[in-house]
Amino acid sequence: MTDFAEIKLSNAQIAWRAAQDIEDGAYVNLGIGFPEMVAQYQVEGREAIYHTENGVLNFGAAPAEGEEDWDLINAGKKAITLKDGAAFFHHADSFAMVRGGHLDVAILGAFQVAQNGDLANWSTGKGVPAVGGAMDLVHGAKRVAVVTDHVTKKGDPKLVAECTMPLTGVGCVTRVYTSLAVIDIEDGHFVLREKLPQISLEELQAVTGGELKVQGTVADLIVPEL
Amino acid sequence: MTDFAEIKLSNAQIAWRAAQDIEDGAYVNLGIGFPEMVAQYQVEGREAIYHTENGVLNFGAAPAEGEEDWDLINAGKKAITLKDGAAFFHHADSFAMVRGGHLDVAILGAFQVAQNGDLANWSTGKGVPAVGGAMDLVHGAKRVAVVTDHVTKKGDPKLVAECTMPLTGVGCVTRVYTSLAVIDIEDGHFVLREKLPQISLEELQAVTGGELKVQGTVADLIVPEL
Amino acid sequence: MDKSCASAAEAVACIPDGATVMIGGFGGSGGPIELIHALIDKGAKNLTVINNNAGNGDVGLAAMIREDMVGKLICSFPKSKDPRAFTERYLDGKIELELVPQGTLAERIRAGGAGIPAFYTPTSYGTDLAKGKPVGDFDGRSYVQERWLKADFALVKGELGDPMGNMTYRLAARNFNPLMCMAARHTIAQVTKLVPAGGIDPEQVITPGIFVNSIVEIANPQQEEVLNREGAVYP
Amino acid sequence: MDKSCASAAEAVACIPDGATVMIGGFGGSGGPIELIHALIDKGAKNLTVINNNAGNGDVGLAAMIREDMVGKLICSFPKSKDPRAFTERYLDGKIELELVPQGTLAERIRAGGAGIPAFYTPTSYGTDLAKGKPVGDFDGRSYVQERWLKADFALVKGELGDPMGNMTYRLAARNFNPLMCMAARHTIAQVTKLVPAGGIDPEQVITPGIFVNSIVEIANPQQEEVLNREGAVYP
Repeated sequence: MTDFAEIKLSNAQIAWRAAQDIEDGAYVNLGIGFPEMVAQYQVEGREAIYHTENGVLNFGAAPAEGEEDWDLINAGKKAITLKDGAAFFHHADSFAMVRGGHLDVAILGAFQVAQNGDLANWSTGKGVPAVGGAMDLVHGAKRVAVVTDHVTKKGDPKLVAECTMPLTGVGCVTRVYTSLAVIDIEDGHFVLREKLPQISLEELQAVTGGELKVQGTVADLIVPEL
Repeated sequence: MTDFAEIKLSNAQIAWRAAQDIEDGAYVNLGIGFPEMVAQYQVEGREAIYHTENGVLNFGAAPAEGEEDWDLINAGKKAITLKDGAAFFHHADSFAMVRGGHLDVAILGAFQVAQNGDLANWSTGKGVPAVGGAMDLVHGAKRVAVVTDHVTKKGDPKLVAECTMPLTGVGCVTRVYTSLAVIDIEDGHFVLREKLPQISLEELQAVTGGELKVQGTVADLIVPEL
Repeated sequence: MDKSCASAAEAVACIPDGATVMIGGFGGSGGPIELIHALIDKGAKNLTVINNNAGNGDVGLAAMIREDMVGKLICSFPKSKDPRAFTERYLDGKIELELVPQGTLAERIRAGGAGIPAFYTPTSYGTDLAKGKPVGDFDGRSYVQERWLKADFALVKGELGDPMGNMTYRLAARNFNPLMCMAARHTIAQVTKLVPAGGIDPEQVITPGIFVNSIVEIANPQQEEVLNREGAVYP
Repeated sequence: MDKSCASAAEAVACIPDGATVMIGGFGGSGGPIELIHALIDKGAKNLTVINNNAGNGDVGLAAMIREDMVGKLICSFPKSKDPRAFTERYLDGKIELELVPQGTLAERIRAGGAGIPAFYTPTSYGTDLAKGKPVGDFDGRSYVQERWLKADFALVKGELGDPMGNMTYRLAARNFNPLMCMAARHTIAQVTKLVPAGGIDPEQVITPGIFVNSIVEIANPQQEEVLNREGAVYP
C-alpha cells in the first residue's frame, strides 16, 4: 500500500478545508477534540455562530490561562469566552436546536463512515461506553460533516462499504473531509469532489473501503501550509 | 320536584366552601368564570399560589380600572396584578406544570359530572367549539374539583350516572362542590360528604343522576352569608 | 450578523399565498399587531394560521380573517368578546377549524421546534378531540399520540431584540411566542426596542437568535385589547 | 411561603436508601457540590443517580460513587479526566450503567416533568442504544420511542433564589438543572444568594418556584473543576 504520510494533510489542514465551507451567518456545532480546530480557521469576513450542547450560543476562543470561569465551558469541558450576542439556555432547549434542524452544520470526528452515510464514532466496543451528544448531533443539522484521517493508524480505510463498528447514526453524514480528499455522500455512494493532486484516483480508491464515484470534475484539494 | 331555590348556596357560597379546602402553600389553577371566585375567599392565614395557563405564577387581584396593563392578563383575558415572587414562563412550561402533576388543585366549572369522575364542561355540541386549557387542566393536578349548581336551570341533574354531553376528560374529577352538597368521587361512585342540613338524603338523591353513597357521617354543609 | 429589517412591510414581504403561519399572542397579549397589519397590507390568500385564538373585533387576526386571507385556523379557543369575523365564516363553512387543547397546541409547537415528531399526552384521552388518534398505554394509563406542528413562518412579538435575533418578552406577552420561534422555518419578530448585539444579558435571553430569521423594531407597538376598546378597525 | 432550609444537611436529610436522585450539572459546571457532600455526610445506599456524567476525581458525584452509595447510574458520558471511581466499579460489575444520548437524556427528563410519558426522537435510531425500544415511522422517517425519566429527588444548583423557590442560574451552569427541577417529586436547590420574594424580576426567573421544594443558601459554592485542580478529596 502506498504511504501517503509525506503528502497527506495535517489535522489543522483538514480543519482549514472544512472551515472554507462554513457560510457567513452559519450556526455550527463542532465535536469535541479535532473538530474544534475548525473554529481556528474561520474564513475572514465570515461570521459563524458556535453552539455547544451544554447550552451556549455564540461563544468564542478559550480565555487566557488563569482567567477561566469554570461555569463557562463547552461540551468538551474546556473554558470558553462569550461574544456579543451570546445566549444561555438549558439542555432541552439546546438539543431542540440540534434535533429541530436549527443548526446549519455539525462537524464530527469518525472511526468509520460508510458509503450510505452511516457513521461510527462513539464506541470501539471496549471499556466504558460513553456517547455524549454524538447521536443527537448527527440528526437535525442541515449538513453533517466529518473530519478525519483517510485511514486508521494501521492503514485500514476509515471510509468503508459498511461500518463494522457500533453506529452513531444511520445515513447521516453528508460530506467527509479527509487527509487526502473531500468526499460527498449521495444516494448511498461516495462521490469524490476533491483530492490531493499528487494522488491518482486509483491510489485513493485503494485506501478507500467503498467505491469512489466521480460525477463531473474532481477538483484539486489545495490547502495552505499551516 | 322540590325547589331548593330558597335554600341553595349562591355561587359565592360554593366558591367559599371550595376555598376552605385549599391548603397553605397550594398551587392552584382556577377555571375561567365562576371558579375564579374561589380566590376571593382564600382562608385567612393561608397562602395559595395561583397559576394561569398563559404563563404566570403568583398573580393577584385585578388592578383598579384604568390601571390595567394588557400584557398582564389571565387565561380569561382579564387584567391581573403580580404578587412578590411571581414568575413568567411560556406556554409549554405552563402546561408542563399542568400535565406534569405540579398543581395541587384545579377548580373548574361543569355541565355534567359522572359518578366515575368523567367531566363534560367544554361543549354543548352546538355553535363554535372552543376548548382552551380545560382538557389539559383535568389531567395532572393532584385534585380536580368542580364548582357547580347542583342542577341545571331546567332542574335536570348535573351529577349524572353517565355524561351525555361531549367529555372534557375521563375519570378525572375528585370532588364536586355544588349548591346543595359536597360530593367526592371514589371508585366510580358519588360519595356524599356534606349536604345542606335542610335537605334530606332522599331529596338530594332525587336531584342527583347517580347513586349517592354514604360512607360514615355526612356532615352539615354550613356556609356563611356572603 | 444583522437580521434586522427596516420595516414590518419588508419583513413580511416573503410570505406567499398558501403559507402556514404561526402568530404569537394570547388574546390581546403578545400579538404582533404591526406584523399582522403589514401582512394584511401586502395581502396573502388561503393561509393556514396557528394561534391560540381566532381574533377579536376588527383588528389583528380578526381583520385577517375578515379580509378572507385565512383558509384554515388551528387554535384552542376561537371565542372572544367580538368573534364575528371567525364565527360567521365558520358557520358558513368558509374557514376550516382544527380545534386543539391549549396545552397540546403548545406542546405540538414545541415538538415541531425540537425535532420530536410525536409524543403522548393524557390530554383529550376519551374525548371527541382524540378521535382517530393513536392511543398508547404507559404504566397502566392511556394517552393520546399527538404530532408535531411546524409552520413556514412565525410572526411574533418581543420586548428587547438584537440584530442576532436574541429576544426577551414583556410580562405575560411571552405565552406562545418563544415556542413559535422554534417551530417555523422562517421567524419574523417585532420588538419594542432593538439593541446592539451584547445589549441583552446572555442569561436573560428567552429566545436565542438561532430561532429568529428577521427582526424589526416597532417602537410603540399597538395592543389588540386597547385597539378593541377604542373600536379600531383595520385597515 | 418559605421553602428555605437552614443548611445543606437539613435539606438532604429526607433522602432515603434506594432513592432515585437527579443531580444537576455538566462536568464541573453547575453541580451542587455542597448538597452532594451533605448527602455523603448523611449516607445513603443503593441510590440510582441521574447525571450527565459519572464524576471526576475525588469530590462530588465521584466521591458518592467511591463511597459505594450509587447502585445505578443513568448518564450520557461516564468519562472524565479522572473517572476512576466509576470505571473501577463498572468494570467490576458493581455499578449498573444506563447509557443515554445526551439530548435524549435531557428530553426524557423534561418529559418526566411535563407529563409526557413517551416521545419519538431520531436520535439513536439504528444503533445499539435503541435496541429493544419501539420504533415509529412518521413522514417517511424512522424514530425511536423514548420514555420519560422521573426521580424521587433532584439536587440542583442555582445562582439567585427566593423563599418561594424561584431561581436563576449563572452562565452555562444552567444546563440540566432547570429540567431536573421539573422531573423530581422533591427538588432541593442550593443557591449562591437567597433574596426575599420579589427580589428576582419575574421576567428573569428561569425555574419557577412550583418546581422547587426546598432551597438553601450556600454563599460561596465550591466548583468541582477547581476542587479537582487542587487535588481535593471528600470527605
